[in-house]
Amino acid sequence: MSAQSSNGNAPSRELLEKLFRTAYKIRVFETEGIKLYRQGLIRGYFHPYLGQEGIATGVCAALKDGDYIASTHRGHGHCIAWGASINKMVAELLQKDTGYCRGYGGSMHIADIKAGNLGANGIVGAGTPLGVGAALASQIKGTDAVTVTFTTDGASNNGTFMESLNLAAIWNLAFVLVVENNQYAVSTKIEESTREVDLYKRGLAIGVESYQVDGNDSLAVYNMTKDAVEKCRRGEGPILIEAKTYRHMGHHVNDPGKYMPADRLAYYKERDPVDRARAALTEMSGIDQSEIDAIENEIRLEFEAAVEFSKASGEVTIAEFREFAAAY
Amino acid sequence: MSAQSSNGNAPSRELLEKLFRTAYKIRVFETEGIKLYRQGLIRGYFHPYLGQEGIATGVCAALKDGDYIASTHRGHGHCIAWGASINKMVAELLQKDTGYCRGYGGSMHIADIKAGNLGANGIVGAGTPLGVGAALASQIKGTDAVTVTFTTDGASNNGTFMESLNLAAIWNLAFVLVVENNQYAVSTKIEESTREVDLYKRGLAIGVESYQVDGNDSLAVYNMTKDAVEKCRRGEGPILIEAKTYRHMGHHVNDPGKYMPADRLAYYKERDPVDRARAALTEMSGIDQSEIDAIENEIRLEFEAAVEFSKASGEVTIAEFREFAAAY
Amino acid sequence: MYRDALREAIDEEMERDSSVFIIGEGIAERGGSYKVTEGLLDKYGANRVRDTPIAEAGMIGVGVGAAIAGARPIVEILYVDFAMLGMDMLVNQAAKFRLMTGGDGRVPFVMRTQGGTGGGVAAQHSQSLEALFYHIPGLQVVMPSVPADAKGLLKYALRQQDPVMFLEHKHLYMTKGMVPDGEHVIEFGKGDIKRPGKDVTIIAWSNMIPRALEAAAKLAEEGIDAEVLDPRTLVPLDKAMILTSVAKTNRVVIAQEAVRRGGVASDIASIIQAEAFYDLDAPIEIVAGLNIPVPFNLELEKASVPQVDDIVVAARRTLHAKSFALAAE
Amino acid sequence: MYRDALREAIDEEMERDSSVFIIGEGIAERGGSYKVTEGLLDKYGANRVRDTPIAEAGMIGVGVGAAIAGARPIVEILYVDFAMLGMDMLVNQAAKFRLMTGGDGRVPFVMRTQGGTGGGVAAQHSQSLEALFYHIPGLQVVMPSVPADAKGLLKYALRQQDPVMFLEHKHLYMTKGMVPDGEHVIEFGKGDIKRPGKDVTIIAWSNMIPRALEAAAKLAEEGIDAEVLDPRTLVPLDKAMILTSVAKTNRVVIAQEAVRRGGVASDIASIIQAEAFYDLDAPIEIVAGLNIPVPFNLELEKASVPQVDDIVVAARRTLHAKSFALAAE
Ligand SMILES: Cc1ncc(C[n+]2csc(CCOP(=O)(O)OP(=O)(O)O)c2C)c(N)n1
Ligand SMILES: Cc1ncc(C[n+]2csc(CCOP(=O)(O)OP(=O)(O)O)c2C)c(N)n1
Ligand SMILES: [Mg+2]
Ligand SMILES: [Mg+2]
Repeated sequence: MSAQSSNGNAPSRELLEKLFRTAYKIRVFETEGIKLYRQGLIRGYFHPYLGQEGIATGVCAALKDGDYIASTHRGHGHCIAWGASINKMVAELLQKDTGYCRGYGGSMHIADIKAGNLGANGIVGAGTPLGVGAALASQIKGTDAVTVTFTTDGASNNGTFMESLNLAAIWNLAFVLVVENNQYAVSTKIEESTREVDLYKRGLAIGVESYQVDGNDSLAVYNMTKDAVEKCRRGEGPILIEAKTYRHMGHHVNDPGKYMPADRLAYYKERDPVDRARAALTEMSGIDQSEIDAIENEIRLEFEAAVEFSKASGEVTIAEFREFAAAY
Repeated sequence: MSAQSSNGNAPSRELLEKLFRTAYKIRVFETEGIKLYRQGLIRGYFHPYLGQEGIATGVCAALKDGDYIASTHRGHGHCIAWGASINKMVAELLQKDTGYCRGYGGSMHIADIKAGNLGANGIVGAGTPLGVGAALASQIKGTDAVTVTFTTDGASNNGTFMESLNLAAIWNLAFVLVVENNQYAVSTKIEESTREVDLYKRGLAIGVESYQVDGNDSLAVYNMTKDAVEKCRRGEGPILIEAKTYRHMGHHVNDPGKYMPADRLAYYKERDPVDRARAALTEMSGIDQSEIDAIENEIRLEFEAAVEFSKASGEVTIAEFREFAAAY
Repeated sequence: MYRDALREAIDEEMERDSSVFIIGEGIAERGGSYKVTEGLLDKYGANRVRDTPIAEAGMIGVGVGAAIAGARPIVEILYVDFAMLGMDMLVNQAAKFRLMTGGDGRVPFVMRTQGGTGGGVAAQHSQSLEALFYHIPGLQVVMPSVPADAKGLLKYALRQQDPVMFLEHKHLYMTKGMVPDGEHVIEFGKGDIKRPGKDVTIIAWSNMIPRALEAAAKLAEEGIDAEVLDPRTLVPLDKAMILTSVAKTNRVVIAQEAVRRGGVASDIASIIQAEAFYDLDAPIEIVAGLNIPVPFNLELEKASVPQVDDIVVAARRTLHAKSFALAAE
Repeated sequence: MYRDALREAIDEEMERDSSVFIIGEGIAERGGSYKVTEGLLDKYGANRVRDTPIAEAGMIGVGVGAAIAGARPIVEILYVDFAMLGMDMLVNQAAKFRLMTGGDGRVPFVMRTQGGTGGGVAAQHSQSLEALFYHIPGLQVVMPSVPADAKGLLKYALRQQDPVMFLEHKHLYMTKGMVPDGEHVIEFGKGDIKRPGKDVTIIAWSNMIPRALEAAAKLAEEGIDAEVLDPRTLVPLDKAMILTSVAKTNRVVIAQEAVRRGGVASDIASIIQAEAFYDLDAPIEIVAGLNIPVPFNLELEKASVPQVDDIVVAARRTLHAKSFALAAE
């Protein structure tokens, strides 16, 4: 499976624009979200996806309606790439009744079952069994849906990783495990957590087709996922894709990330996934700068509108909550 | 690492006799134990080690005082190879106060902490983290002890397997994971539980030196373990050894094991580990048949004496138990 | 028999609803350790009846994921003890998903397993762990004592929207009992008076029901008329039925096989004392397992969990307390 | 501060006993999420202060194994919620090893972790799960409320032979309090009267102690003299102290942050009603978390767990019940 293109054809302008739009939207969401957090408007945990945008962007572009995704504690990017409403996402972070979870969930629990998003997760690694389960449900129902679980380098050292991937393998499920290897678990370097930092090898050890891709190249991620998803639809799943990447900042908003060496960070920032998606769009489609500006502007306005929408929204009342509790 | 010999020298008569004695002792224990079970003298679970004797025999012969072992639900063989008292083992199975666990544990829980046997285990896979823990304790104390965990093909699909082996790897622990691949978990064939039936590959995927050996050849197992243990003592652990084998009967005493194909069973019975240990002793050491007979007779008498001992022993009283409970 | 009743329930619901499926260790070809799933593979095929590797966390997690995605999994865990390997998926995923999604996300997941002592299977195969699930909001806890309840409750479980811990007892699989013909579904939260009586209420569930009934028979010989109340589902709990019975008898014994400390009996006692304080003529008696793991030795195993006579003695004590209280007045 | 007291305890015990070591996520260089282990790496080196991958089951299991082999591990689990991943090792191994080996095998294992609500960290990072450990015979459960207790109890824990669940509270790390100089060790099973009083006994632990004390201050303004009793260790439980207090006050409020259903409060209530039935002038009041996972929204989070006023109201109710009972006599 090549990391360059799935069929040798040049990518369409439509695809390139979609990739850029998504990556940029995530970038804006996280950058602006952090400001809201710093203003005290967002509480609890907030794990920015900055620097990793290429992965969610490329993967989700290769999926279709009816498919499923399951995500991580660093889940905003997956939601957005999956096409979530920015209004409902911001409202959720602001604890509002109009949020995806009516303010009950917050950053780590945004989900949209009807749309096939099984949700972010506060338990590292938990998305893998859940995703395998969704793939199993699809197989039992006989649909052609594919499920993607986004997981992490940190999760790869947890028992759930191999245990549930193995279940997907023996049942040939239409399941793609995307391992976002950003090389850190909070401040712990991957080299301190395992001797084998090429995580795709774990899939190979249990007979799962496994690949590695540059996670900062959304087009490469797209192409590889596209191939994987097609195989899965033909009953040749599961497939593991390890996407190497790097965070642009600390683990969460309040982590200065001082343990990240400046040269490594610079290396990855030079390979910024948003810049690369923009460059790909510009170079391969001949789009001009004013169109790019328009897209960026549109996305910024969408976010601003979402903040307005959320601020104007109310919160679930304590009476409603007590009623919910009585029925729980 | 060669499966034939660790240093090219011919094995000593002492070693060959030890291997045969151990394998034969296990054979007698299990065969006679099953009779006691059928007589209703042993209750609860009894998972015979028949057919797998070569593994415990070879592994334990390569260890020394101060080392640790942790075992499985099929643990009699490991105990015996470790040098356990047959009296105390039989007494335990007969629920007697003189048993290893005073009748509180039974077949699945025989342990002898003072001797470094961390015990059998009723939870498939649990011995691996426990064994890694013992190895960690040794490293922290700065001793040269090596810990061996015996585990199973069934356990290799459980999360604990990779998760705890990975911990042993990042800490370079003096830990040997011996995977007894008898190709079944109760009636489930290994091919139904995983796509990759060569289990040593899992170790490789996380950077652990890993080997495969014929588990029915106690000498080969010994040699391979010897090398592994030496490496571990030099700080080059952990090491994984997959030992292929096959049960001679069903999963437990009451399982007829009809799902085991007759030809496969016959294949392995032709490669009976006890017969092979006897043949190796005879062929390589020039021992004569009367000496073999004497050894076998001695072992049979030891078992018979243990049954007498156990029958004559008392049980923990309910009053003592209540006292124990009050202090628990 | 209990195990047949369970099989009938699964069979009927698999027939009715094609999204019901079952996974577990040795449940397909082998029909399960307790023969509950025998014949289902032949009838429903390998797509809906699947063996798993020894992967409790994985299979519970996969079941929860399948339920979220709209299927109806039954995950069979051989021993409730092994469910500890999947606790994260139960506690942090299955039970919480509904709240975390603001109410939208439902998890129609059924975990069937069995607990309790029996035959010297020792500490890691003998526990009664309902209290752990009981404490986690979002998990329903079902513990049928007789075949009819087993069937009716399991059918209802498979029509629920929220996770169900369906806890059987290894002693009960071969017990006999009438099972109503035709569609037999028992709603959760409805207790059942297994024996009406007026002098003392014995609350029990699962394998303690046969013992409570035997105890009641013995008590009857002494002229004590015990009511045996089986909540059948611990979450939701039929508080109304319990309080009505207590208002009548004024004396309560709660019998559980689980250990005394922090068991469900304590919680039921705490509810009764809070809501029926002035009805009680004697302290509530809890008859429960000793606070220690279950030993292998059969005599000690027996001594570690309540027997018929323990219930009898406790019931008597509630009546003596009354005479004592009257004498003191 | 509470966190400094914990660090001192670890430091002193690591100094005293070279077999004490600590593992956890980000506890070495980073000093732990709550700064409890700051400086220990420098002082004791990488052999005894180790970061782990995200492997809760593994690190708990490894800790248990190391303890069996004679070392003294402290395993730090970031959130008690994550301990669910290691439940098998706690329930089936650590807690049972002693019984299963007939008494010989001891497991001097300490799991340190923290629970409770705080700051919108939502359902999977806010639980109070002491009841799960409490129900498992063989696990000791410690929940210090003030710095001095945190230090003294942790030092004692590290000299124990049996597994200890040492449960801290995320709200308490920065709370201040006197810590006695010199060797300060607090035996398990000894409660502490945090405020003496005669009208009503408020039993509470961990983060409910500051709230109970505030409630007591408010009640004092109304002329109600509340005794605040902190058991400090839930297993073993200082029953004698509780019964003595109840004999004096005849009224009880139990406050826990954990959810009401099946919590430790219920068990303590069941003990009091069984052993001090005739001492009670009013139903025991349990003030506890709602039976639902903790929501993200801060107002709802607050509504989901007991606040000072909930304790005040419950205490008042126990006194009104008395007047009611007197009036009825
Ligand atoms: C089971 C579990 N253990 C620990 C944590 C605390 N925690 C949250 S994020 C994190 C680091 C995760 O690193 P990784 O899995 O690589 O994901 P990344 O943050 O790099 O995206 C940790 C330890 C958790 N949420 N769940
Ligand atoms: C965690 C767990 N799950 C299930 C079981 C029930 N069980 C006992 S032995 C066994 C099969 C084990 O197969 P394997 O691990 O290959 O060991 P073998 O019996 O072949 O020696 C099973 C499923 C158990 N004891 N523990
Ligand atoms: Mg990472
Ligand atoms: Mg096997």
